[in-house]
Amino acid sequence: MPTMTFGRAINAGLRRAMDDDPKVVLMGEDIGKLGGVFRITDGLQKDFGAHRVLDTPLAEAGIMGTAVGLAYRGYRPVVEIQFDGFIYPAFDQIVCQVAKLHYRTQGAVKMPITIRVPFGGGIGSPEHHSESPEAYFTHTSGLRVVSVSNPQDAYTMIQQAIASDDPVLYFEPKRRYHVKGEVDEAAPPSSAMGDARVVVEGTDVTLVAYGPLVSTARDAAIAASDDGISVEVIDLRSLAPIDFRTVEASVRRTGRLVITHEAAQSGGLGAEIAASITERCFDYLEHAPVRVTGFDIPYPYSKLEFHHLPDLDRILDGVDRVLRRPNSLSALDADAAVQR
Amino acid sequence: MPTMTFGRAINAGLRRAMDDDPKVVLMGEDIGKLGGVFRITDGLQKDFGAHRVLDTPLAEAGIMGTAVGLAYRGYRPVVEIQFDGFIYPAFDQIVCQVAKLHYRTQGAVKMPITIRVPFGGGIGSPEHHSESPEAYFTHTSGLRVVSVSNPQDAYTMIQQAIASDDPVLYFEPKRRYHVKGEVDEAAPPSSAMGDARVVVEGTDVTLVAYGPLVSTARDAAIAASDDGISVEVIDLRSLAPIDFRTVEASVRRTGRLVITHEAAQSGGLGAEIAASITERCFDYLEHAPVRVTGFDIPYPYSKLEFHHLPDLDRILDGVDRVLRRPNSLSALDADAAVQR
Amino acid sequence: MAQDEARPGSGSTSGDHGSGPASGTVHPGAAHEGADELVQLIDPHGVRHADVRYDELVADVDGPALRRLYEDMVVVRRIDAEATALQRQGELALWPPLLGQEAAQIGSGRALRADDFVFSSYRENGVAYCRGVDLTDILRVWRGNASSGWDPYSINMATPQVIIGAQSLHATGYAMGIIHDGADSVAVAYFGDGATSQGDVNEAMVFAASYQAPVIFFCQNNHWAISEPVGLQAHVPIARRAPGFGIPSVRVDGNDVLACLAVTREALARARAGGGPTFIEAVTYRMGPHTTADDPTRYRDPNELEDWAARDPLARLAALLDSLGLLDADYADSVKAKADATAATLREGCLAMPEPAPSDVFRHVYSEPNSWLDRQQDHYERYLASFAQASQEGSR
Amino acid sequence: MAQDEARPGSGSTSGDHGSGPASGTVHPGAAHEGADELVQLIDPHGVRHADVRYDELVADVDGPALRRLYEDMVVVRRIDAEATALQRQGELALWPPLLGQEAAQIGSGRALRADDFVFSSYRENGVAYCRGVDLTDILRVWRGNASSGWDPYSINMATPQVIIGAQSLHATGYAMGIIHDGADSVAVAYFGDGATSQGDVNEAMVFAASYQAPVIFFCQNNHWAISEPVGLQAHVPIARRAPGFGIPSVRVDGNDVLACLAVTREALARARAGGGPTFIEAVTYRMGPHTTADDPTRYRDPNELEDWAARDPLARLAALLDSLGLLDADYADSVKAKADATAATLREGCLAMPEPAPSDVFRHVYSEPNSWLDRQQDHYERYLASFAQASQEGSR
Ligand SMILES: Cc1ncc(C[n+]2csc(CCOP(=O)(O)OP(=O)(O)O)c2C)c(N)n1
Ligand SMILES: Cc1ncc(C[n+]2csc(CCOP(=O)(O)OP(=O)(O)O)c2C)c(N)n1
Ligand SMILES: [Mg+2]
Ligand SMILES: [Mg+2]
Repeated sequence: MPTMTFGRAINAGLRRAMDDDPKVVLMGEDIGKLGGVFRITDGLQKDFGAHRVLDTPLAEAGIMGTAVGLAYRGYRPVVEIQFDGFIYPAFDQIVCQVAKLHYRTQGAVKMPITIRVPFGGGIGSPEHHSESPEAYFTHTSGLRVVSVSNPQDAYTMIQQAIASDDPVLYFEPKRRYHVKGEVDEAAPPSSAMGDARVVVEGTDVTLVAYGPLVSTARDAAIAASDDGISVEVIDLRSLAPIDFRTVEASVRRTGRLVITHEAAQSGGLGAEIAASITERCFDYLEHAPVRVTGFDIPYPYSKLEFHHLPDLDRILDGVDRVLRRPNSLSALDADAAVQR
Repeated sequence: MPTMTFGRAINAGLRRAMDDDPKVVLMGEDIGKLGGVFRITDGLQKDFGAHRVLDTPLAEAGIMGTAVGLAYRGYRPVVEIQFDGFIYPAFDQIVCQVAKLHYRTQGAVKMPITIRVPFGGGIGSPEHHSESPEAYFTHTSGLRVVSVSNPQDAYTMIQQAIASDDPVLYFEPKRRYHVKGEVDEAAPPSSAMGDARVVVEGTDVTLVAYGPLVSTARDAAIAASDDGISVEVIDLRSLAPIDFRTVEASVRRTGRLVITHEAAQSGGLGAEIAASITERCFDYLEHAPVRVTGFDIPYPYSKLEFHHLPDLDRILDGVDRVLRRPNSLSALDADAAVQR
Repeated sequence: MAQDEARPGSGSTSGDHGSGPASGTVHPGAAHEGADELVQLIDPHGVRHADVRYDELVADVDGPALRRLYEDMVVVRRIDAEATALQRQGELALWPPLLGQEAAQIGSGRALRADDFVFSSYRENGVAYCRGVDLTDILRVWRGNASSGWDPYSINMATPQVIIGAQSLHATGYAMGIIHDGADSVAVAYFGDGATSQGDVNEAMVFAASYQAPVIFFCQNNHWAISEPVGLQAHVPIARRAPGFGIPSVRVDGNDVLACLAVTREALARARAGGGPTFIEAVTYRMGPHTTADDPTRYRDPNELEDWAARDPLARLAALLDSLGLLDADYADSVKAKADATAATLREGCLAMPEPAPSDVFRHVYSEPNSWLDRQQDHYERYLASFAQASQEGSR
Repeated sequence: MAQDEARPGSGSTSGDHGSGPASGTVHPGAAHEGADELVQLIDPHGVRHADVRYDELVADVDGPALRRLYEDMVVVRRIDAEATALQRQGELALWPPLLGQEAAQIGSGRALRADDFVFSSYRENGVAYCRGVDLTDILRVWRGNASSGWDPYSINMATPQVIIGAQSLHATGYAMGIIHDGADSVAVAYFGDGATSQGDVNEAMVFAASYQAPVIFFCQNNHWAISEPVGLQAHVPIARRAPGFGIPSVRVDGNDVLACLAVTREALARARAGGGPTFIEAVTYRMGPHTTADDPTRYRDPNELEDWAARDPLARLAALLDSLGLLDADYADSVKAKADATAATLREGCLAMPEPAPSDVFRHVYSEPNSWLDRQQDHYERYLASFAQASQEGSR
């Protein structure tokens, strides 16, 4: 099995999808000769031609709207949004067209569009280059949303996303592009895109993550085990819909749930996970689900970004909290207990 | 105290704000001679002139972006988005500019922009005219989001929104525009915009609503009282930030929470409320918070919209559920209990 | 601030300002001699004028063909009136009349080939008629019975777009697909004067020019976007917009069905030959309200309507036919009979439309199973069943 | 698909196609005689050419004034080089060089009045210099130490915009405010060739034309948007875009500082006199990478760079000064010394910049208290304190 970087794995997946289906076309800014600012499409224009790997004018609504037209004509466009923060000009076309056309036309028109979004922070970039906008899309009916955390999934899931007849937002954790991993290119199509994956098994606490924070969560689980705490780590993979059965089964065993993401807390995906799991597992919960997330702020300038981003220590503090072990808010909890 | 319709109350509040501050300007499509498609700005262009009540070109990004420029110049623009479903072309300017400029400029530039959005369904309209997009904005740091449910609040809060130095999304429940109520135009500025309001006091269940569903929730409380169930109804008024103290205080007493909104359930505001209240009141809860909301679908065509919209019966079913009384999902709950 | 639009037939242009061209300077309108002139083949009095450029494009339009165009317009006007009546009678929730825009829609619509593909707004029911739409289908959405009326692939026309201007990009993308397929069909985007202010429409021109896509931007300038006059959207005549993107444009009398046919044929031929996009501004007038929910007396001068009534697209073709001896009483009766029969079919179809089932709200959101939605559907079906049960048990 | 852009000085235009103007038809480029010609007062060899229209606009630019423009350009190039060096040395996270665009930025920037207001992108550090920015302030964002460098009202220039094209609408709205205030200042939007594809920029033109706002759209066509050549964005020269919106435009040699000054002054005078917006296309070249993170060798021909080096904006003004006897060794030395001193100040400011405090992440999100955020800040401060406590207690 070859070892490759995350970025290479997506490239290989795109190449495979293009080989398999001549209707797959790539669209985006600078994805041709340059191979994209992250080089994810490196070499593809050279090999497949400028008619299948389109450098587009600098206009995201235009890219998304013409992708809709191409889908109408039977194509399967794969759109690259250069950075997370540049998806908003395309928001109207995504929400009102891409998400709704299948419903609007009562199934007559399919929108097999894949929207690739390098997302998340931690790379020291200026404004608009480090955002986590996934919750806008998980709240948008008609879309599917996935995020990948390792080269193998990246390779498999980009193909699954492209093969899906429903539109898929495919969130790529840009700060992990250079992480390497084994990729089985011959592996049969698995259920990766739909199912959450238990990354680390554990019995005390369920820790849910996706995208860039899966590896942080894994590290936290290892650190916690040093303290004798057994953390089960789940990589959601699919963010809409979420495979709640897997999470539910875990929480029924552990009774405790910690969720982590980079996006702002209020109205973030963590809220949906906490609410849904509380609905499904109320009688099994020993503590309210705890969210360890970014703050309710615009993404900060790079010198402060690691205060905003959840890291191993903040996750461990959340684990302590859900276990009612001493943690940074113990004093507050004690106050509240007194008030009761 | 005069009695006026909801729509008139907003008109009166706008008029008052324009009288009080010459920097207040209104912008939108058809808001001048026509007075807006809902007539909310009726007469204002005639009285204040076309330089203060601007009919704009048909371009929402343009409206929002020029409003940003006007705010830079010291104005307080009040933008009307004609219908909820037409706010998305302005999404980029709202999320990347309106919400972030104060942060970006480290407080030097204020964005006292009010964005009025007639929202919600129930008026038999075609696609894009009945949406509830509030969760996109409550998840956007830098914005404040409010929704009004009665003429008095509408009158007071539009003035508070305009007076706020922070940008405010002001969601108007269009299907209630014709509801009448007393409006005390002399009332001193209250804390309305920040604080939730207990509409009906009760002891068994806390029912949280906002905008168009507040009156439905009130009706549900009355109906429940016939069954001997005491429901406390809270009108959130502010959706971001939510006045969780008021909700928390109520749930500590009732131990039970039902949340209702028209927006799709997954990732909706109900998720944030359920998650936050579970965090704050876990030890007081007798049942997981229950959400009674629209489905995860594009807003449906009008013949089916009343299946999508929560109504009195669906809310009562949710109340039964949170009380563990017989309800539509009792059979499921029983199955689950067996599985345990 | 808003300049008056040039009126068809008046030949005048407006919005020009500044002096003549100077070294390196482009003045709007200054260098555009003749640019704002309307292509007109039949004048408001029904007189056919010769045109060196466009006559050959409609050389095949003989008496019978002119009669077919006339019939189409009469029938479409009748359909529109019937739908308006159905709305007034409470059978439709809303209706957007096309009254006054028949020539623009029929003239362009009849120029198309079956394998061309149309992306329109809500007002192009005349175009849908040309595409062969089943009449009932144009009412489904407005009755609130369905999210769309027809399968776009059955008549090669997308279902109406409500988001102003969005379809211009869809047409452009579709046209990019046509190039890719090596086909010679054409995509056509219909939109209004108001739509030209939207970023989407301008981006569509950027993409269309960049890829030389076989797409026609057919703008019906009906002078109003709800209550807003066209001068608020465009400071100079709309047709001037496209050349700045590298797209040839033409301004046509939108109430002259023959001229609309001619310019659309020209644009189609250019596109099929690999010549890329064309922008057509059809200058016409919305004689009715924006929709049946609108009250134009609040914002527009009744004299304006009168002026435009004198340029009615049907009246002028009737006058031409008459002058050619093609409008005898028998023929006129037969056209009226056809229109009435069509209206009756429309009404029947409307009233016979089946009601949707509650569970239809969940259909077609996704083409694949979706655990979130499937669960919600299951719960809602249980909820509905609980009523049936309750009423059986006689409780509550 | 993408046509080659006309080169400054070459006088040739491209992208024209189709035949001459015909009845009612506007062909792109066809009717624009002279429209694509560049305004040029100083040619690449440093020769000053007479111009009937623009000479009077720069009649006051005597020897000392030319020297000041030269100094500005030298200093700005030096600032840019120093910042690039600081990035290479790890002191800045990123830097977007303006190398090659000095004339466009200084020529336009020096035309402005203090009470005019600039809305720019990330590349206009030369303009910021003209506005009197504190040098350290231009580095704060690129060092990652702050969300912005300066208070916009202190120099009447907004902090750089990263969302391509968004600022064009802000400038237009600001200009609408100027009208409302009855003032005679002007708003200026700077953006690139790539930005012209964005809906926002086109909508800005719609609004500016509709309200006749005193705004200048100053487009630096530096031939590239990262790796994309201008021909992908614009099928015909960019200056042609604006007249279609009713906005006069001009195409200027962006490497000729005097011509840039002249056309900007003309546009400012028009705006101050109530004549509304102007669009300026300054044809220039991005001689460096897009940013320090970019590698242009992947996508562009090194010969192109060489061609443009021959049209360097500094070299040509130096040649002119030399021909006027204004570039003696003493003067040259003094300019160099000023540039070096400025660079030293820049470097010092960069290195002395204070580090932000952790709690700064929460500041200025809102101007009023916010219960959600205040709670998060409280919790985070407790979290940080728990470490201090833990390290005191010696645990973990
Ligand atoms: C994005 C968006 N904004 C606003 C509206 C509301 N709206 C519906 S029709 C209309 C006017 C459209 O005018 P025009 O483009 O001239 O087309 P016409 O109705 O005249 O055919 C408006 C503002 C909308 N449908 N979509
Ligand atoms: C909305 C948006 N999309 C994409 C980007 C990424 N991006 C940054 S600069 C740039 C190229 C801009 O080119 P141009 O407008 O010509 O300005 P220049 O960099 O040449 O000065 C791109 C695509 C962005 N910043 N904003
Ligand atoms: Mg119109
Ligand atoms: Mg550029």
